[in-house]
Amino acid sequence: MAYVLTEEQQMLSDSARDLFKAAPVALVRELRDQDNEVGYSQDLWKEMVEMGLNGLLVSEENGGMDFGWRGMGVILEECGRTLSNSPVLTTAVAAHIIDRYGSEEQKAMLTEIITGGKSITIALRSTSRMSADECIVTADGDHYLLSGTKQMVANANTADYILLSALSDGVEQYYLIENSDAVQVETERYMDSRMYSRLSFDSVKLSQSALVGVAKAQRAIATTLISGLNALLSAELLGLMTEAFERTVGYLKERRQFGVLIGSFQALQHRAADLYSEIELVKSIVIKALDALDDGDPIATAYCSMAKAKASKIAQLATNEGVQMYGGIGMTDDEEIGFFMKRARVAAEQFGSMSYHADRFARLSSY
Amino acid sequence: MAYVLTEEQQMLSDSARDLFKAAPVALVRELRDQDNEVGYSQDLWKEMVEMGLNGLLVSEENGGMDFGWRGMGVILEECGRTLSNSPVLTTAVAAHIIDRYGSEEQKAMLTEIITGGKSITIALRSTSRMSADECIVTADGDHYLLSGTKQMVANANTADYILLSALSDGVEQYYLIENSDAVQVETERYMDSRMYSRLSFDSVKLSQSALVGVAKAQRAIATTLISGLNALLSAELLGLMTEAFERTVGYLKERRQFGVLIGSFQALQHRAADLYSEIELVKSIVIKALDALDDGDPIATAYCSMAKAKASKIAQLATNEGVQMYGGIGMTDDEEIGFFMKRARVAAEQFGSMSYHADRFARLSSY
Amino acid sequence: MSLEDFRKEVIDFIEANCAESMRQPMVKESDTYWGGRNATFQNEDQERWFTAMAERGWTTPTWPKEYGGGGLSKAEAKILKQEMDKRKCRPPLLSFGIWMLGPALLQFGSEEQRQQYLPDIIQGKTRWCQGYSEPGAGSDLAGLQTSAISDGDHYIVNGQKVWTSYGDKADMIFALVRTDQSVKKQMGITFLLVDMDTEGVSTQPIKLISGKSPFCETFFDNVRVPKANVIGEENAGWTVAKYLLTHERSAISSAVDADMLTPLSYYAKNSIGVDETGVLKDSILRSDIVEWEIDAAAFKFTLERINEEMKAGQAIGAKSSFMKYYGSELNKRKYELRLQVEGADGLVWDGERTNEGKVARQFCRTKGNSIEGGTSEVQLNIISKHILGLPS
Amino acid sequence: MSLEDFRKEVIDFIEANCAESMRQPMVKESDTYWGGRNATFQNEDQERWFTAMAERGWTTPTWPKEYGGGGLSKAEAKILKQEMDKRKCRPPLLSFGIWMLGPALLQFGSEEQRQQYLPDIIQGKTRWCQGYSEPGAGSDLAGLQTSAISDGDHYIVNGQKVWTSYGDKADMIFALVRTDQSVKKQMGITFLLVDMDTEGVSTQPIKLISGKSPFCETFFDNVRVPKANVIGEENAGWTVAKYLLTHERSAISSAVDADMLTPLSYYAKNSIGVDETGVLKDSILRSDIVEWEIDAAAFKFTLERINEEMKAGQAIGAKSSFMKYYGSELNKRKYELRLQVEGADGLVWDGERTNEGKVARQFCRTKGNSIEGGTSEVQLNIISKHILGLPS
Repeated sequence: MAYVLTEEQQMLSDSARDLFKAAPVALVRELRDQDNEVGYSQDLWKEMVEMGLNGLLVSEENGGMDFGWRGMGVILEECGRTLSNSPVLTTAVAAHIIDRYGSEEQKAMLTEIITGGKSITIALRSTSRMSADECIVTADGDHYLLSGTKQMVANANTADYILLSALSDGVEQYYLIENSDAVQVETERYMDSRMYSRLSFDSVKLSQSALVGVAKAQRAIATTLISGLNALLSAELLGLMTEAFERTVGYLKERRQFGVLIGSFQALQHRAADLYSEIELVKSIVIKALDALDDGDPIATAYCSMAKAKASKIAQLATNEGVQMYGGIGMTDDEEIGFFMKRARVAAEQFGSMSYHADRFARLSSY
Repeated sequence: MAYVLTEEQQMLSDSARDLFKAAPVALVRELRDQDNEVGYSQDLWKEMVEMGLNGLLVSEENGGMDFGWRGMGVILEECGRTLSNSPVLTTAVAAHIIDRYGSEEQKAMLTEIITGGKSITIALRSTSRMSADECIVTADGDHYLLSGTKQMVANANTADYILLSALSDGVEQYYLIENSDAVQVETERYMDSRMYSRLSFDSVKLSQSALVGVAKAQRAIATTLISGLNALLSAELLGLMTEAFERTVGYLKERRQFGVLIGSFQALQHRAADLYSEIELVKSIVIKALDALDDGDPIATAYCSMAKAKASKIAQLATNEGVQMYGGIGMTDDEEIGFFMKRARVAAEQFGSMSYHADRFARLSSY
Repeated sequence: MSLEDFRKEVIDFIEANCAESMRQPMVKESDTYWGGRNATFQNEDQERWFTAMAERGWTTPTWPKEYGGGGLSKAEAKILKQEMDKRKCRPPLLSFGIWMLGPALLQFGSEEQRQQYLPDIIQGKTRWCQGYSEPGAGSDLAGLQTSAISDGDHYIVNGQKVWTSYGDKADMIFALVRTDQSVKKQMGITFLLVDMDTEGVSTQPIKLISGKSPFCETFFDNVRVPKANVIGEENAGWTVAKYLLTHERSAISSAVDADMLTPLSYYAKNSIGVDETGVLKDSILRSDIVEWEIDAAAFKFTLERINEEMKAGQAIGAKSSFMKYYGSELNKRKYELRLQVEGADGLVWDGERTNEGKVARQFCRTKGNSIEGGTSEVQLNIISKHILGLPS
Repeated sequence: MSLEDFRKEVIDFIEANCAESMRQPMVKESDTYWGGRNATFQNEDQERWFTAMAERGWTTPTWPKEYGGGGLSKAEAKILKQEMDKRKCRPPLLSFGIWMLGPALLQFGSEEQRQQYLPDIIQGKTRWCQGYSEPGAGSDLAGLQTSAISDGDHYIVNGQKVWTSYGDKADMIFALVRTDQSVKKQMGITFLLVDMDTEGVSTQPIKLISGKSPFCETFFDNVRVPKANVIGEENAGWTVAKYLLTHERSAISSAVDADMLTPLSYYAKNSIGVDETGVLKDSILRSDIVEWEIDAAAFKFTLERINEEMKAGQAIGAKSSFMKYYGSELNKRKYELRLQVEGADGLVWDGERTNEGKVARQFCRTKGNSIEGGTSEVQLNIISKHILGLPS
């Protein structure tokens, strides 16, 4: 493991940055103002598929690029800088799970996911609080029946598949299902202008082949999903807060009040310098978490929760300081700093809130 | 109730301030450097007795002045300003308990306490964490036997009496006992230069008349003790932080660095202004807690814990800012600001820590 | 009339004129009545309540009778307020004229100006808005650039104001304009009244990060304004402005206070639940909520205390800056916690289920608390200078 | 010699010269060896280990052989360090001469000065102390007032230094003195070496809020110092001082790091206990501990990362200020929590039971972290200016 990017990762980062230049924050506004029901640019999604991003976490033998979590983190960090939305996070992570734990039948789907752009959404537990699942699977002859609800499922209105957890005899199991008409999907626009859905399952029939992985693998799948998704969200938050901070520092250097640049006020300087320090810490813990996942180190679970808790907290601080230091301008919808604040709050809540992850870290550290 | 002092309370406050002028912070240093085993000035204690301070919380019919908790708070606030130590806190509160709940035999002791300067220390539960008591009382013929330990008992090396809690058949009861040879007292000097003891009781014989109050009154005694002692400690912390803050602001106005007064640095100004605001809040909640005790309002329990948690936290902030803003000088034993920091930490821990009181408040608010 | 008789009269008056529907909390925009040239009433109850109050001048209970005010003594006004509060009566008229311009006119206006403007404020005939801030100025209010060039007995006004609340609905604006470029910035400012119907005045609503807002931008393009519309002296507008800012600051901090009545722990218990011992299930969030609730209570007591000290004759002075600062930051902290308490549902932005994302939008809106009416940084500067006496 | 052979040689050397007792953690003052004219060894093991290391010049592994240093390559020095670390060998010599003066001499000293001073540093014959700070100067180091007035080929030095660590035990002091009052403050400073035995030099220990300390005040009363003792040019001492300050800053932040190895939660579990699900019993304190432990881990990773970036060729620059700032504040937070974790026992000041109040005194001592070696405020200024490029 290393903190410095390899040449290969650096190249990936550069191409991602180029790609997302075409998807600036203005695009988020545009989609929102159009009441766009998809919530992301389908043209951009197409380009991402062409770059092979859905297969970054998939082994080469199954058609992926096997760039690892650190490589995927580089993509999410760039997404964070421009607040770019797409189903790539859940699709790439779900593809990784299929690659690693899926049946032959499920692995056969990887080609259409990686090259055909079929998207997958992921629903962990039932709420962002990550308390016990409210979805239950029962056996019914040669089928399963799935009942229950899921909250805050990203892009479920456009996803082709859903990877979800449900309790079977009280044990958490993972299923990959088609997003069919049998699933009730109520979609709402969230603060970050993205679309999230509440899913209801009322005795939805699943074939036995919907189960992902053997019984013994279920805990590993759960751990990989919670840790991986949150490490990547932390990378997104890192990009987001870095961009928000750079914009804020830029504004401090150009905005005048009382005849001087506001960046010359020591109180603001000290707050900016402290925030700089905090963002440096986030950067290190995000890298450490992604690297630990790549190394298959069991400590990764703790590191990923630390990363998410810390990144959420500092993204909150960075965007609050951003709005405050922009002043009245920062309160207007015309200025983009508010978009960073809104995305930061939603990302913090996805796949486990700040307090859930702080608590998870402490429990993993036995206290 | 009122936030503004009555004329009578203001006069009390003025005389207390005059009295403690003779007991400045330098006295704390002197007692410490002399390795004084008592830990407080016996001359000062005599004067306090003469002022009748031990009877401030005692009804007039039993020889007290019945000034109420607010009046007593005024005394403690002045003690906080000069870090003045004495057994007055525990003695006056214990006298209040005797006045209100004691047997005739116990009430007869009030005269020697108020006019004779007999001092009482108080031991609640067994540790400052306030978890279940480790002292047990069992019946033994026409006597009780007391066994167990108590931690951090103030001035137990000089106290004439001890008011303590112990479990009798699992129920918390209060006993007033003589500090006799049967009690093992190990005394240590704490960070605030005061003397605290660990008490051990090994089947110490108590007469049945040692119990304070009837069975039904025990919960009320416990509540009054926890609430009252902590409200008064909060008043002491208020005086302490106000003095530390005023000294710090004074230093900011006289200390030069880089050719200017350091009080002109905006970063320090904003920190000082924020601290000012926090101290204003402490002042209000302390008054509110004391007034609620005087009114016999059941909400007093919640207010007293709020006051202690908040006062402890802001005393921490104020003394840390004090040492930091004094700079290198603040780190030397020659400068007095460090004494404020040390007393603040010990007072915060007495009769229940910051986290104990925050938790108590939340439980009292049903969450 | 004795105070007791007065109280009886007030009660009878309320019972006779304030219908049950006027005693419900105001939730929609149309529940509020702001008056003005184009005003319409929501319904008969609203009209009856307003008309009865305005007839007696009780829309402004303590203003002098000579201008149509209520002319009540402080004690009488207190009784009126008590009885209205007790019955949860809605205010009959919301008005920047009452809260801001009126006090300035009473303090700085000429007799003629008072007679011209106060009665219409009291009767709700003129709706006013405030024109202070400018896009370039921000916290440096005195740095304003909207110019008023003398042209005989008129000024020609050019420039732009922002954050003019309800500028698009107001009849008149009271604005700060620059009448002298050559002197220290505070010395060249004039307090000027402008009719919004004058040629060259236009407005445009501002959209905030929380969505639609009452705020507008107001543009002045060669607008001719009579010099008779100056309040106080030419170039002495800064004194009037400072007087009004103190009013505004107190108003904001008490608004914050009202919002604080529902404990955060109530929402938390509903949304998160408690364990078998009654303790909130999310112990880490609980710890933050406890800290906030203690601060909120201590702040509430502090407002009470300062209020009492004021009554006892102590000057409030720069303490209004402390209240503004702390109240704003407290409210921001509250909504950060509220979002975490509500979880996913608190993040929804659109749709009926969440009342159009009420929590999320309130959250966004609170970020403005520490900017509007003087930023937190400006308040800290004021505390530092005027309370602590730190050198500049 | 190949690196492999070198490693073997090192291992043999250590096994032969470093006794078991020299591989225990240093806990008492006498466990450390600082050298100097009046030094004595604690025991034979200490003497043998020091002497063997000094003979090879390995007290300063990478310093040039010509001055008696080890003359090792970076790779060889790394091997020596690895093998010593692996065996937990104590450093044979602690010395401000090695950490501070030596690097300055190598960078700025004349050939004659190097030959005069470096061998005695390497051999532990001279014990040095640092004379920078002054009572009036504080963070404004360049504002120092200790004067050195020219008198032929000598200076007459008058003034006072504070925070001279072990000033009462040192043989020599390297001090900053003012040689020109008439120019900008940074331009009139000279870096001067003074023998502590010279007439007119006296020292007095400083007692801290944590108790006894190695710090002293050092007084100069008409002290005659040869001009040959100037390092670098007269009036160019500020350059030397800044060079050394960077050294000091890195040294402090790595000291903080070493103290962070025991998790706070370990102490908390011991002192407070856990419930049946293994969760710490004090949930509010737990919440603060979690926050601290995440920050501490993230900071540790950041030190690793910056270290790695430096190795990859990136300049550390003002990042040392960030490390100093954050590390100091983190350590202060740690001890605030540690006190709460320990409860009453953490507050005891005297007596054997608590090892003379170890926790309480450490707590007090941490408050100096954000003052010594440049205050947190100074570090934030540096970050703001040199990393963020904010205007002054």
